[in-house]
Amino acid sequence: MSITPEQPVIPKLKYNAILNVLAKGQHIDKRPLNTYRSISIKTNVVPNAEGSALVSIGSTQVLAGVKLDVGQPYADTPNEGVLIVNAEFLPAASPTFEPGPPDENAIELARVIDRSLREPKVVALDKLAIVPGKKVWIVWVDIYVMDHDGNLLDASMLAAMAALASARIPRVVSVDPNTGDVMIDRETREDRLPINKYVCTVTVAKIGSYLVVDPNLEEEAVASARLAISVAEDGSIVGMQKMGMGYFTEDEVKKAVGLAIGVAPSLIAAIKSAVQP
Amino acid sequence: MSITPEQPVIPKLKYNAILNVLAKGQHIDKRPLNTYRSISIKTNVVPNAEGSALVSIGSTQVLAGVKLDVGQPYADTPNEGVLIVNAEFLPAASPTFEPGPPDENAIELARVIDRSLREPKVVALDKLAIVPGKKVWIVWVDIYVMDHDGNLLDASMLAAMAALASARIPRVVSVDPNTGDVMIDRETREDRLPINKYVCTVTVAKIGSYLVVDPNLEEEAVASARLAISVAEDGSIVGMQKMGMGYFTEDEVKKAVGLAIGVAPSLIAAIKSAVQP
Amino acid sequence: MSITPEQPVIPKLKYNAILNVLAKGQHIDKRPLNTYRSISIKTNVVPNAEGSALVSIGSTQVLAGVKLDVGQPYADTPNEGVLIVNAEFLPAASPTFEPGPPDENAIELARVIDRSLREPKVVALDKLAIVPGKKVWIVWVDIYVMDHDGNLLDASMLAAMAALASARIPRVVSVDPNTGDVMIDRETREDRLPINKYVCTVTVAKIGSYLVVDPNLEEEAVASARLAISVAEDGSIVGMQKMGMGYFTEDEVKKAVGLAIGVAPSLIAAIKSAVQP
Amino acid sequence: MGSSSEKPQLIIDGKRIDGRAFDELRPIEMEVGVLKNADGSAIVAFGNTRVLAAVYGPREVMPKHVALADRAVIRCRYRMLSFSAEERKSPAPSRREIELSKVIREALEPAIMSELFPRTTIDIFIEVLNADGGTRTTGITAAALALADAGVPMRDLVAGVAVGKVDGKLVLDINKVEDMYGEADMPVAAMPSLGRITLLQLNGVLTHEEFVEALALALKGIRKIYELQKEALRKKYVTTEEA
Amino acid sequence: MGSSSEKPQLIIDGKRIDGRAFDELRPIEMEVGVLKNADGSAIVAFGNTRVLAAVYGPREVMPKHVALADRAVIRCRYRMLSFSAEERKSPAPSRREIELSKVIREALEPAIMSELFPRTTIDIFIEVLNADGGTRTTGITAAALALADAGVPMRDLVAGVAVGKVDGKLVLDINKVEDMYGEADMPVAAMPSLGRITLLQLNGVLTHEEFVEALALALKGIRKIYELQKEALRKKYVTTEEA
Amino acid sequence: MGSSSEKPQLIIDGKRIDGRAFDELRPIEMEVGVLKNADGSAIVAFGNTRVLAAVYGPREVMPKHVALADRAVIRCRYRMLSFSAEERKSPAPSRREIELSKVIREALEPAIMSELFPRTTIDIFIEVLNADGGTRTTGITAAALALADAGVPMRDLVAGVAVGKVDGKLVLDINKVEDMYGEADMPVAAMPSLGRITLLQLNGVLTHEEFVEALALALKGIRKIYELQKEALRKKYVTTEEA
Repeated sequence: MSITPEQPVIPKLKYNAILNVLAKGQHIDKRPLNTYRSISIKTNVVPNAEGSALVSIGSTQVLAGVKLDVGQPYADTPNEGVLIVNAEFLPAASPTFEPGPPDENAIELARVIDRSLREPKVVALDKLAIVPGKKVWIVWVDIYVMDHDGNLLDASMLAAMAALASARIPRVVSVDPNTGDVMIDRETREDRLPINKYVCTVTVAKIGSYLVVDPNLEEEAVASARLAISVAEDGSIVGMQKMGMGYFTEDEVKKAVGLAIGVAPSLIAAIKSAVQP
Repeated sequence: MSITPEQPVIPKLKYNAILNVLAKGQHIDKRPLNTYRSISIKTNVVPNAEGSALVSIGSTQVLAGVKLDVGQPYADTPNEGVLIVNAEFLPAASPTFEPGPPDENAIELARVIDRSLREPKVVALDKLAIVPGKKVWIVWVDIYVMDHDGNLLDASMLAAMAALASARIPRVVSVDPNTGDVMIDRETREDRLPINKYVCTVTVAKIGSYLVVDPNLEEEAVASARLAISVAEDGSIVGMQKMGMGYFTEDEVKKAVGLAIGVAPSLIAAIKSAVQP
Repeated sequence: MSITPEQPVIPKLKYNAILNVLAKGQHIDKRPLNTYRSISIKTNVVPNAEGSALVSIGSTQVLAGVKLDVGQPYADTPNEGVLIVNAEFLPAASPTFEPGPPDENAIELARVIDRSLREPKVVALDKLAIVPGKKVWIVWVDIYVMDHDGNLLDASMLAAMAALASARIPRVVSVDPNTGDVMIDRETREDRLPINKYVCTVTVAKIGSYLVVDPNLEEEAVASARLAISVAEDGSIVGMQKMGMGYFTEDEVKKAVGLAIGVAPSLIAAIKSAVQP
Repeated sequence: MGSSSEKPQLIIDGKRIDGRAFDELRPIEMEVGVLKNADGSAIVAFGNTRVLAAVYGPREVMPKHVALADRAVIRCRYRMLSFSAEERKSPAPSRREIELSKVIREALEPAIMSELFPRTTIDIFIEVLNADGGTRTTGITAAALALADAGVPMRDLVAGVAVGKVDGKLVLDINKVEDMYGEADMPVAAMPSLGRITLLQLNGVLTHEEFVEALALALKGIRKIYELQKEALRKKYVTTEEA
Repeated sequence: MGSSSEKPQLIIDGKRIDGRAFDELRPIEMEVGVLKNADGSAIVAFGNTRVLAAVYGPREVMPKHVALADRAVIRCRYRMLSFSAEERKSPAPSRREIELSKVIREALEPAIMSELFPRTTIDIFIEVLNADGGTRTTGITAAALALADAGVPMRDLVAGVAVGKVDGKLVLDINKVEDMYGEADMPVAAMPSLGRITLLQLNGVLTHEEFVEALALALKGIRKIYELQKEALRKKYVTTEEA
Repeated sequence: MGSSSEKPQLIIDGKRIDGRAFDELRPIEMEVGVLKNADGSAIVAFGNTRVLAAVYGPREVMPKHVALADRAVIRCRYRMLSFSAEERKSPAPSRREIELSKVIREALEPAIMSELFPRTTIDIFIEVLNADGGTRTTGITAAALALADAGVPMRDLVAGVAVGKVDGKLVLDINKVEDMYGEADMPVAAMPSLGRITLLQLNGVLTHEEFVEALALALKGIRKIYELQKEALRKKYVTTEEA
């Protein structure tokens, strides 16, 4: 069962104060409404992962790792690798997060990222067959939210994208032609995981009647709804998700999409520069 | 752990009023003690299921569906299909039902139906081998209680039996002689699932010292115990289950069995007429 | 999450009374500090198990059983059998035990026993291959605590060791050279499970500044910590586990180890005499 | 949107695979008040997609600590019956069902006047009886009827439909085959008379222009569905065959 | 009742596979008070079927909301230890164990004067140590002894036994082989001195006449078991070898 | 300690496989206060083993019945992130993680003045970011820093390290390869200035004499780590490269 979450109580006075700042075209931390907090992307921070990235947007911190396993393809795509995305909100990340299996928020986040990677074919899964029809690379993307100061989705997408783009494939030592058994050497990593294109998400929050990108935790608490727009480097829209208990008008949706398309190139540039060979 | 359920509190006055009606040889809804409420059986209500039936007994509504999968036989019956029965009480069906995995009542109901189908060999599982010893039809019977106005077991059994008897088997497109891999075409359904005989259950409730068939919800609340008797079309007894916190004397058991054998033919006739080709 | 358990409240008066007894070199049940309560080991108490033992130390009772199945070896030990140890604290055993899956205490106990069997190679797993690389014996050791009067670990280890040493291997009827399928006859048990050496654990409790072996339930309640030392019949130390919320000094650890090495031979002798052919 | 070697042609002679025009809804059936016990209930069918919604509440919350001081909590569960799809679905809740339960709840929350019933719960159960594309939007449409049937005060009904892109064309109310082989699936729900979009997802790839057009197409479909909802609440049963 | 190509002959020269007459019970052992901590306990063996029952209570209920204002709740768990059967049983509760926990609870409820202990719980744990047919009825028989050992006030003891149909004959107290290859298994439990049947299940096929005869046979066996129960409560330990 | 046909030589020319002396620690990094939300946090690395610890509390306990009247409860969870080891780890808690959560809690309990905060909880989360041997002792070392960072009153810090036996030699601070192919792994944690051992496990085989020597070696390493901990709390960041 999905259940209405408990909302922090925001005093009217404080709410109005926030609206007053937004009215000036600024986030409560003074940056313009259509800009992000400072972004840091560090790749290859986990030696045991085939790819990894630690991303921060302001105080929000997310760690993503990529593990590659040899496994069986799906029956309907016998010659393609398999992509699996999971996300967990660590209880370290916020006093409100409980230990335990991912809740609906973590599952939604993972599924939005999964679709935003899958639909535009970000990972060239068709190049990840080892023994066509039998053995392919399984690409596990695991995302851990370490510190929550708002906009977890965009930070998680940056981390997932950077971990994938910096991942290297273990060496295939041998393939048994009869059984199809594959031996790999995890210590020796060779080619980069093949990436077709870069994608990011841009989350637009609606606070009062204002639309702002990259809301921080305090802003999220007063936002009535959020719209996440996934944008590919060619400017196409490759995913969308309305979140939260409020609504958007048709006009607001169009404005939010415009904002996202405007700011996406800077996010994609940040990923690319972090994963330069 | 099985735990004593909370019982609805029935005022003494009301209880006595019910007994007074029963003393006249009538259910509280005026039908004779040994007759059912009106029964409706509609088959093939779920296009994606290989067989399905929506059954109502009075206001009680149950939906059963049959799905056929290709799978492996049990080791001790290598040339037979596999029958699996599950039941779920939807939270929509009653204010007292909670969402979640089946509780002991749903599990008991499914197991009583499973045994009543299995012991008299209702489904001709021996005709459901595809590649003997390797690949057989798995027959999934899933029962969903949609609205609870008493006597869920008999309604569920009618639904399961009608769904099975109206099910059609998908076409087998090809069998790989080496691997035993089977391709099927779910869009094309051919023969009826082979049925050896028809079975129903008759639930007899004990209220005070009265024995009544097909108790409705109000009657179940005042019944001290129930005895479900599974009867095949040849009049044999093919299952039995005492339920509830009370008891039966030896005489009461014999009377209940007599009642069941008396009323069963009308139930079996109802199923048969609903599944006529 | 592991969480601080609720502790029984021990009145200061009672605690001091216990210390006074210990000061005289005696347990509260009068035996010397370095001796066990009376030990009973009965083997082959469960006909359906390949090996079994019912052990009591005072009023503590533990039942262990060994089942042998044919299964696949681990990839890194293709020519060895597989050993799996589980433990459950039955809710019958104590008013404080709840029904449900094993809690951290039962898991810890099973893992300490597992390591104490595995590291010194108690079971000759290298003799348990049936079809090398493909089919081996899986040795399931299941431990059930039936009555809890303290020192569950030592009683469980005695039971596990005696059940293993008295287990007999079912007859292998046939091995299919092509498929590697193995047929066994459970009714006919033949050779003993091969045992390399005998091991026991000795649990030393720290009460005040006293170190005592085999604490009973009342003593465990006032112990600040326990140290379990696994000792093989050759006198080597084959496992160790500090348990409880207190600490040991370096000197206390050394004394506890000395105690354990001193008393272990009598425990191992008890197992051996119980499993004589 | 899965890749497959045997993708059928989805647009033939300007018609869709089931003969519909690009902006044509499937035949729609709505029946209100189908269960005795539930406070409100409805079955809605869009073509072969058929969904039951049942509502209990406002009623007491158990466990109590879930209750909110200033409003009713909405609890929502979306489920596929095990035989509702081509392959049998395991009864354990899938990640997809957990996500959809959330977005459906968030699609209904803006319409429900939950502030009128503090410390209570309104429970919404959506059971997919047969799945042929568009189950979430059909479920939202049915849930809005069930809420109205239960007498829960609402700002407006909520209606939903999915727009897809198939063989390069934007089409209304996609079915399973169009979903599976198409380029995009965009479910939308809205409170039609208030112009408020309460659910918006996109699974697939669209250009900026296509997106704007797709959104308009969805809202057009939603307004038609809304008219049927209002009629169903008056008549308790309605189909587009009749209409 | 499973089908198998190698069904053994179960009746030879008018005797059963283990040499018993049709209406003969297996050797029975009963021991009361086998555990220190439990308020009451007993081990009962019917041949190679051996079951431990332990009772705690009446005691405080946790969590409290489970408590009933007018009576004790009975909580009952039936379990097979993992090594108790021929094939190792996974420790996760099976659907069979969940069903049996319920029918065993309902077999004991009518005997326990739970109305004397409102707001408390009486917990019954039944652990099958070795399974050779008839575990549920052996468990009920042991649980009744454990309840009496715990001093729980009862209207009567409860005793149980299974009647089977093997090679066309009705036989008392079937063992595993008779259960597996027989035509029917009918476990029955009753409060013998009151003539009240509290458990009745049939797994298999019987004619009307056979059923009536089988029920009488079960009740006859139950009365014998009842005598042993009473003796065991006096002596704390009894076997039919001695008797 | 697993058996393998390809055990590498672990001691070459009196040096270990990574060039260290027998009693040499790996390069150590400690950083305190790495998270914004947690009340206290630290990352500690021993070579390639890198562990994050975060502390919340003392804070209100939910559910309340877990609270203790005379002290804070300590709740502790040790976890391996799924990509932290060579093979991907399933996110479901393993039996190993459950055991380690317990022994780590019991290693920290003696140091925390929990009697000062009755009816509250102190929550400790240990996340292994990358595993190369010694994760539990690295985790304890990090948790002690996080507790101090959170301002939780402590009797002493707790530091830990594992001693191993490889190719017959006792060595300090074993890494993954030494653990896997060695003869013994003995993790130890202590409150160094008080001489109190709070964690002691042995996985492997040692003679009595070896054990005494191994314990002394562990305590020697712990004292070095303790100095680094104190420095890190002063400086918020320290590495042995700098030191």
